[in-house]
Amino acid sequence: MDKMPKWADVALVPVVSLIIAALISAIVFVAVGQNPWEALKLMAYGAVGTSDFLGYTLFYATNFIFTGLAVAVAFHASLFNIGGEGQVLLGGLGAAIVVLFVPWPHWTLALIAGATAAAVFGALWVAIPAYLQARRGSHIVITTIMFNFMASGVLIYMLSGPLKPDGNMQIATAIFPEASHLPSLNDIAGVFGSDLFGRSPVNISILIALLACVAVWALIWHTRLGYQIRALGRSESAAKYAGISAVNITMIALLISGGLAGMMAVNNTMGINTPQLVDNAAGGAGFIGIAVALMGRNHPVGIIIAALLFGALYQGGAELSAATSIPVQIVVVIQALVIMFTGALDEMVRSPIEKLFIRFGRSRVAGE
Amino acid sequence: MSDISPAIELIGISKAFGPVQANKDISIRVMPGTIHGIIGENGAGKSTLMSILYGFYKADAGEIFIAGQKTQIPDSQAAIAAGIGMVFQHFKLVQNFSVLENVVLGAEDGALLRPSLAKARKQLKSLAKEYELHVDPDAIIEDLGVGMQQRVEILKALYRQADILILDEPTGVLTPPEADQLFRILGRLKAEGKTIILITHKLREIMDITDTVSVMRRGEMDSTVKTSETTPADLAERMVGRKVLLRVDKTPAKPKDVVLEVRDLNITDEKGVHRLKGVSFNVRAGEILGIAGVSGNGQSELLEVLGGYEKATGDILVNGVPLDLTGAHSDGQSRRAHGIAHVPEDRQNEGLIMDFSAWENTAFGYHHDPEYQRNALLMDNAAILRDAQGKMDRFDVRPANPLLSAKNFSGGNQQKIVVAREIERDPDLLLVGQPTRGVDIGAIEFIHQQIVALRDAGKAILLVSVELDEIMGLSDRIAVMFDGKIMGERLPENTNEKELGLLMAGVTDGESA
Amino acid sequence: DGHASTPAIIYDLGGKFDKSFNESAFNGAQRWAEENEAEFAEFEITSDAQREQAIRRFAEDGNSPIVMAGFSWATALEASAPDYPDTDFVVIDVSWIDLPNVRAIGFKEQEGSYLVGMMAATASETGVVSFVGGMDIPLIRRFACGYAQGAMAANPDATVISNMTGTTPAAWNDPVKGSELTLAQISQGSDVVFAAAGGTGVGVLQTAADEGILSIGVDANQNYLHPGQVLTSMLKRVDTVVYDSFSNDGDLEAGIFILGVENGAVGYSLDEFNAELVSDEMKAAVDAASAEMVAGTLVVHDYMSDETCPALEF
Amino acid sequence: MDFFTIVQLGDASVRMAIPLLLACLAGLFSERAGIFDIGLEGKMLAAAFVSAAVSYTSGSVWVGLLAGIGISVVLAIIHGIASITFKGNQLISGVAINFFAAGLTVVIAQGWFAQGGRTPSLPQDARFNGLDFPGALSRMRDKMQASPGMQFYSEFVSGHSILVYLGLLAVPLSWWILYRTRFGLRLRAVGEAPEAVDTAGISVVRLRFSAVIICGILCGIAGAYLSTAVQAGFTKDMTANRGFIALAALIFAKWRPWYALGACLLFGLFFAIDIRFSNIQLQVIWIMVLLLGCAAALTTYAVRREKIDVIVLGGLSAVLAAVAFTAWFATASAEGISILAALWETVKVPSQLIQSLPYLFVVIVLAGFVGKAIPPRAGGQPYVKER
Ligand SMILES: Nc1ncnc2c1ncn2[C@@H]1O[C@H](COP(=O)(O)OP(=O)(O)OP(=O)(O)O)[C@@H](O)[C@H]1O
Ligand SMILES: Nc1ncnc2c1ncn2[C@@H]1O[C@H](COP(=O)(O)OP(=O)(O)OP(=O)(O)O)[C@@H](O)[C@H]1O
Ligand SMILES: [Mg+2]
Ligand SMILES: [Mg+2]
Repeated sequence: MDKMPKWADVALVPVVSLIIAALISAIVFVAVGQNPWEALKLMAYGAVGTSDFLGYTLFYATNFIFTGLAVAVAFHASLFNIGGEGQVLLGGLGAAIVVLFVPWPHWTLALIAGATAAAVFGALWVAIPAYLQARRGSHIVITTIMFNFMASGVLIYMLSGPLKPDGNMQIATAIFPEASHLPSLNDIAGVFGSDLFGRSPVNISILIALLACVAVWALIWHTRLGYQIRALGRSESAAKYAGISAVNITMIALLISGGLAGMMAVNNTMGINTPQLVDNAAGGAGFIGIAVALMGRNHPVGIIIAALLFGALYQGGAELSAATSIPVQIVVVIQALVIMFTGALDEMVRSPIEKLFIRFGRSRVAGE
Repeated sequence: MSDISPAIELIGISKAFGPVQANKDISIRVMPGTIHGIIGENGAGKSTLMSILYGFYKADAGEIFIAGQKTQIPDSQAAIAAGIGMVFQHFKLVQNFSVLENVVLGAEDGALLRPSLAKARKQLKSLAKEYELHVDPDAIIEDLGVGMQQRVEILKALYRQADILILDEPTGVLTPPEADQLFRILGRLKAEGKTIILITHKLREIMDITDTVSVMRRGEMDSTVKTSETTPADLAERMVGRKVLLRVDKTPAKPKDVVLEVRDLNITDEKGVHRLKGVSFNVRAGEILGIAGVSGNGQSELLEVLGGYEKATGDILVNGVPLDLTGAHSDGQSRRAHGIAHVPEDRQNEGLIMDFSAWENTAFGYHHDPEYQRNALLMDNAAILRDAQGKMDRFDVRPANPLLSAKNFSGGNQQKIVVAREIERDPDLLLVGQPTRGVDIGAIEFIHQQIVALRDAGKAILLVSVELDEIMGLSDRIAVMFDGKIMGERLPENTNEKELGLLMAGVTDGESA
Repeated sequence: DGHASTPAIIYDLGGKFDKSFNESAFNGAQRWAEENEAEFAEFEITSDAQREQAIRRFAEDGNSPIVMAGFSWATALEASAPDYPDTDFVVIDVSWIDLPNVRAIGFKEQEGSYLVGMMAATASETGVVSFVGGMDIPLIRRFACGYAQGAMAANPDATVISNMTGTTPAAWNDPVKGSELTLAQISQGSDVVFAAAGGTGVGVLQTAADEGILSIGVDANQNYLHPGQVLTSMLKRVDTVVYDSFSNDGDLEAGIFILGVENGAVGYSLDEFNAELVSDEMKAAVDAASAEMVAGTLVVHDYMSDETCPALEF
Repeated sequence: MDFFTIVQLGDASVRMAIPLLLACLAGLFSERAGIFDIGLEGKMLAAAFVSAAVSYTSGSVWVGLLAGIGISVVLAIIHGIASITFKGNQLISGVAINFFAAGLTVVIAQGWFAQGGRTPSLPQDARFNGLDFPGALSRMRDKMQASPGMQFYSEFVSGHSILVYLGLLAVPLSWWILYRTRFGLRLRAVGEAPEAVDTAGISVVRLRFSAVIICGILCGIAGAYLSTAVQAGFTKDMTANRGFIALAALIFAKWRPWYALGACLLFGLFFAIDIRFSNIQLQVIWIMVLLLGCAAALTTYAVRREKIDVIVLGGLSAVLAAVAFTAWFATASAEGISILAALWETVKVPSQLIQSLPYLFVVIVLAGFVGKAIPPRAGGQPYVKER
C-alpha cells in the first residue's frame, strides 16, 4: 500500500504548505507595520476588483503558465531549469525579430511565426547549458543562472544597438507593425458587447498557454518521450538499463523547457497593448515559474491553478504597493515562502500527514 | 552456566520501516567468548537487528543488556562505549581517505590531528602483528580490494577495543581462501574471550565455526540452537519454515545450435582497470550456462555489455549476427531488437523504477513496442495496463494490483514483475543476474521453474549468480569467473562446491592437481 | 484651494529616492503639498509592464494633472493619453510627444552642464576633469557634451574624461561601479568629477570625498551630501516643473516645451555648503556665461541634435 | 599600461575578490560537509542590508557586522533545517532563500527608512574604512607621483579595510581547520560518507549544522563588507550575483582553500577589468582570429566525438563564425571602406560582452575544460537511513 492516498499527496500537502506560507507572510506584513487582513483585502481587490485588474491578473497568469510548464517539464527529468528568465528574454528577441522585419499580412500568421521564433530562440538559449549538463555534468542550475545574465547582456546590446530606433532613448524596439498586433481578450469580449477585461493586455495567447498545458500533459503521460523523460528523472541507472539515452533525453527535455519559456514572449511582448520588446521583458516571471511548478506539483492542472494564484498575487501586490508604502517586492517574499514550503520543506508538511494516514491505515487493516 | 551473564541479551526488539515490520518482538542471548551465528532469508531482518544493537537504527521497542547491564544504545557512540564493534554488510569507509584516517575517524584523542594519527599508526602495527591483519596505513581505501577493506573495518573495531564483534555477511565478498583466513582471525579473537556474532547465508560456515546459531524468519526469531546439535538440512528447514527441495527438478538439456557467441571480450574502465580480460564462451539454444564467481570479478560487467549499457572490445554474435559494442547501437534498445531479454542483477536500481506503478514498469524497456502504441504520437496506456494485469496474474504477483507503485511490492514480488516482463517477451537469449537475491523461497522456486521452462522452450539462457547452489541447481554448464577471466568450465554432474570454490579463488586445475 | 482634482506623480524605475532626478520631482510635489496642505497621489513602478497600468490607474481615479518623470514614459503615455481627453498629463524629459492633453517638457541640460563644466575646469589644479554618466543614452551624453564644452571654454587645454556606468537601467543604481570609475578617473589625473548618474552618483560623490577631490552633483542640489567637498550641483529644476504643474489649476497648456537657463530651469547651485569653494571670479565668469545664453549670444551644442559632440569623444 | 595602472588593477581585483573569497570559503565548508548551498547570494544580501541598517542606527560598524553575521547565520540554519533535518531538496531551499532575501531586504528597508528600499548612506565612522599602513600614502594623487615600490606598498598592500585582511587570513585558517584538526577530518568525512561518520559514533546532523553555521558566518562577513566597506550603505540587489560566481569559483578551486584564493582573485580581476576598461578597442582582425579560433577549436573537439557534440558545438561554432563575419562586414559598411581595409579598423568591444566575461568564464569553468572537478561524494543528497 502507498503511504497515503493520491489526493492527499497532490492536494492536501500543497494546500497545507500554502497555508503555512500565508501565515508567515502575514507575520512579515505585521513586521512592516501593515495589517495583514487589510493588505489581503487590498490585494484581493487589486487582483479581481475591477475588470482591468482581473485582466491584468490573467495577463500575468499567462506568463506564469508558460514559465511554470517550462520548469515542470525539466523537473520531470529531475533537471532544475532556473534559466527561465533568460530564455524568456531570448524568446522575446526571436519574436521581435520576425515580427519587426517580416511584414505579416495578418496577426494569425504573425502569431504563429512569432510563437515559433520565440520557442526556437528560448530553446537555443538553453541548448548550451543542456549540452554541458548532459555531456559534461556541468551543473544546470549554475550554468542557467549565468546564461540569465548573458541573456540580458545580449538583449541590451540588441536593444541599444541593432534594434534601436533612431532618436529613441528608451531601451526598447520600435512598436510592432499594426497588422501583427494580437487581439486582446477585451476586443474578443467586445464582439459580444462585453467589457469583461477592461483595457488590460490579456490577449489570446492565454489560449495558447492553455493549449500548451494540454500538450505538456499529453507529452509527459501519453508519449514515449514523456515516458522516457519521467523514467530518466526517477532513476538514471534504470534508464540506462532500458536503453534510454540520458544525453538525448536530457537535451530534449531542456530544449522543450526552454522553448516553453521562450513562448512566454508571445504574451508579454507581442500581446501587450503597445507591442514592443523592452529591456526587462521577463520581469521575474522565469523565477516565479519555479514556485508555480512546485506548487502545481509539475502537473498542468496544478500549474494553471498556481499560475492564477501567482497572477493574482503579482497584480494584487502591485495595487497594494500603489495604495500603501509596501514595495512590490513583498510578492517576491511570498513567492520565496511558497517555494520553501512546497519545495524544500515539503517533508516537514508531508511526514506528519503520512504518519496520520499510516496509523489510520494500520487500524483499518487490523479492523478487516 | 546460567551464573555467568550473557555478553549480549536482547529482549522484545521490534522495528518497523514505514509499512515494513523488519523486526517483530525479537529476543536473543549470546554468551561471552562464543561465536554466535545468525541465519535467515534475505529481508528476514538480520541486519536490522544487528544495526539496532550497534545503535545505527533505534528500536521501536525492546531492551538491550550488555554483560548483564541494561544498556541504552541510542547511537553508535553508545554501542562503541559498550565495547561493540560491527562490520557492516556494506562497508562504512570513507573512500578517498587513507586507512589511517578511517581508523582514527571518531576515535581521535584531541582536537588536533597529528598526535592521534601518530598513535594510531603505532597501534595498527601491533594489531597487525597480533592478528596478521596487515594493511598499509597510508593506502587510500578506493585503491584497496574488498578483502582489504574488510580488514580495515575489523581494524576499526579492534582499535576501539571492541570485545563484541558483529560481522554481517563477511564472506559474501570473499574468496574461499580469504574466508578461511578471516575465520582463523575470528578463532583467535574468540580464544581471547571476545564475543562474535556472525551473519551469513552459508550453512557450511555456520557448521564450521559457530558455537550457537539463531534462525530468523520474516522479521521474527524462529529458534536458537547449539550448532553441535543441528544439521544443515534442519537449519534450512527452520529458515524457510518447510522442507526445502535442494535441487530444481529438470530434465537434461537438449542443446541445439549456438545462439550467443562471445569472443575475446575486454573492458577497461575509466580508472584504467581491466574488468574483463579476453572472455570467450558460447551459449546454445535450450541450455542454461551458469556463471559462478565471487561478486566483483567481472560478471556484472559481462551482463552489462550483453545488456548494452557498457562498452567493450571484442565480438559478440547473437544467432550469428555481430552486435555493436561501442557505437550508437550499443544500447538496451538495439539489444532487445536482437531478441535479448535481461533480468538485471539490481532490480531496485535497474530492473524497475520504484516510483513508477507496476503497469508502467511492465512496459519498461519495451516502451517502443508497437503493441503499446495507440498511434504514431501517443502510447496506448490502456493496452499496457491490460498486459500488466495479465502478467501479474500469470506470475502470481501479490498483490496483483498494477496500479500500485513498484516500491510497495516486496523484494520477491518486485522480482516476479521483472521476470514476467522479460520472459514473456519470448526472447532468443535471456540474461539473468542474481535472479533470487532478496527473494524468499516460494518466489525462488517459481522463478527457477520459469527459467527452466524457457530453456525447455529451446531458448538460450545465461545465468549469473553468486549463490553456488543456485548455479549448481540450475545450470547445464558452469563457467567460473575470477578477476575478469573465465577460469574454466565444468558440468554440474561431475564437479563439486570445493572445486568450483578453488576456481572462484583463481586456483586453476594445474595448481590444484 | 479650489483645486479641481488631486494631482498625481509617477516615478521612474530609478525610484523615488534616487537622490537625483526622481527625488527632485518628489521634492517639487512635496513642496506643493506643504504649501497648499493638499494631498497628491504617487507610485513607484518596478517594471516596464506597469507603466501603462499606472497611468490608466491614476487617470481612472480622476487624478489630474498626472506627472511622469522620465523619457521611458513616452510609449505608454502616447498609448493611453488619448483615452482620457479631460485629464492633463505632464511628462518630463520627453520632447517629442504632441497630444492635446499632454505637456511634454525637455531641458537644455547642455546649458547647465556647460556652466558646471566651466566651474570644474576653473577649480581643477591638474587641468583634468571627469564625468561619470549613468546609463549610456543620448540624454546623458548631452550632459557630458555640455560639461566638456564648458570646461574647454574655461580652460582651452583642459582634459575631459568621460565614462558611462552601463547600458542598462541598472546603471542608474550601481554606486559600487560609480566609485570604482571615480578612482580610475582620479588615477588619470582628474580632480573634479561630475556625476550625472542617478543613484550611482552617490558612490561617485562618496569616493570623491574619500579621495579628497571635488565633485559635482546633478539634478537636485546635492551640495549637502559632503559639505565643503561638493563643488556645486548642476540643477535641473524638475522640482519646479512638478510644482508648477501641480499648482496650475487644471488647465495646463499642452505642447512641447524646452526649458533652459533663460527659464531658470537649469543652472548651478550655490549654498552654505559650497560657499567657500566657489570663488567670486568663478561665479562672475559663470554668471556672465548664463547671461550670454539667455541673450542667445552663447549657444551650447546639443548632442541630441545630431548625436555628435565637438568637445568630447564617446 | 604603466606600472601604477597594473598596481591599481591588482588592487581593484583584490577588493572585488574579497566578497567572492569569503562566500567561496563559506560554500567550501558547507559543501565539504555535503550540503550544497546556492543560497550564498541570499545570505550575503541579507547580511549586507542588516549590517548597513544596524551600523547606521547604532553608529558602530562592528555592531553592524555582528548583526549581519547574525541574520546570515539564521538563514543558514533555515537552510540546515530544510536540507538536514527535513532532508529537503538543497537546491530548492537555496533558491527560496535567495528570493526571500532579495524581497525582504527591500520590503524592510522601505519599511524602516522609506528611501526606496535602500538604507541611508553611512557616515564615515559607521563604515569600515581603509587602514593606512605606516608611511603609506592615502591619496590617489600623491601615490601617482610616488616611486613604484611606494605605489605598490600604498595602493596594493595598504589602504584596504580590515575585512580584506581578515578575508585573506581566512584562507590559511580554513586550510588548517580542514586538514589539521579533528573537526576538519570529520567535516571532510561527512561530505564523503556520512554513514561512515555515523557508524563511527559521530552525529552527522550536528556536524552538518556546524558546517552550515560556519558558512553563514562567512557569508555574513562578505555581505557586511559590501555594504559597509566597499559601499556606504545598502542598495537593492547589491550583491549582484557574487554568490553564484563564488560557487563557480569553488568548483574551479576543486573545494580547496588555497585554490579558492586563486580562483576568486581571477574573478576579481574580471570585475576590475570591466570597471577600469569598460571600452576596450580591438582590431577587427583580432576579433576574427579570436572567434574563428574558438569555432575551429570547438569543431575539432566535436568531430572526434558523438553526433550530439557535432550538432551542438558545430552549431555554436557556426554562430561564432557568423558573429565574426557580421562584425567584419558591418565595420566595412559603417566606415564605408573596403573589406580588406576593415580588417585593420579598431572597433569597440560591446561593454555588455565585457560585463558578461565573468559569467562566460564561469560556464567554461563548469564545462570542465579547465580541469575536471569531483565534488564531495555525498554532496547534495540528504543523509537518509530509513526510507
Ligand atoms: N533502511 C531501510 N529502510 C526501509 N526498509 C528497510 C531498511 N533496511 C531494511 N529494510 C527492510 O527491512 C526488512 C529487513 O531488512 P534486513 O536488511 O534486516 O534483512 P536481512 O535479513 O539483513 O536481509 P539480507 O540477508 O538480504 O541482508 C527488509 O524488508 C528490508 O527491505
Ligand atoms: N529498501 C526498502 N525501502 C523501503 N521499503 C522496503 C525496502 N525493501 C523492502 N521494503 C518493503 O519491505 C517489505 C518486505 O520487503 P522484503 O524484500 O523484506 O520482503 P520479503 O519479506 O523478502 O518478501 P519476499 O519474500 O516477497 O521478498 C516490502 O513490502 C517492501 O515494500
Ligand atoms: Mg542484511
Ligand atoms: Mg525479500
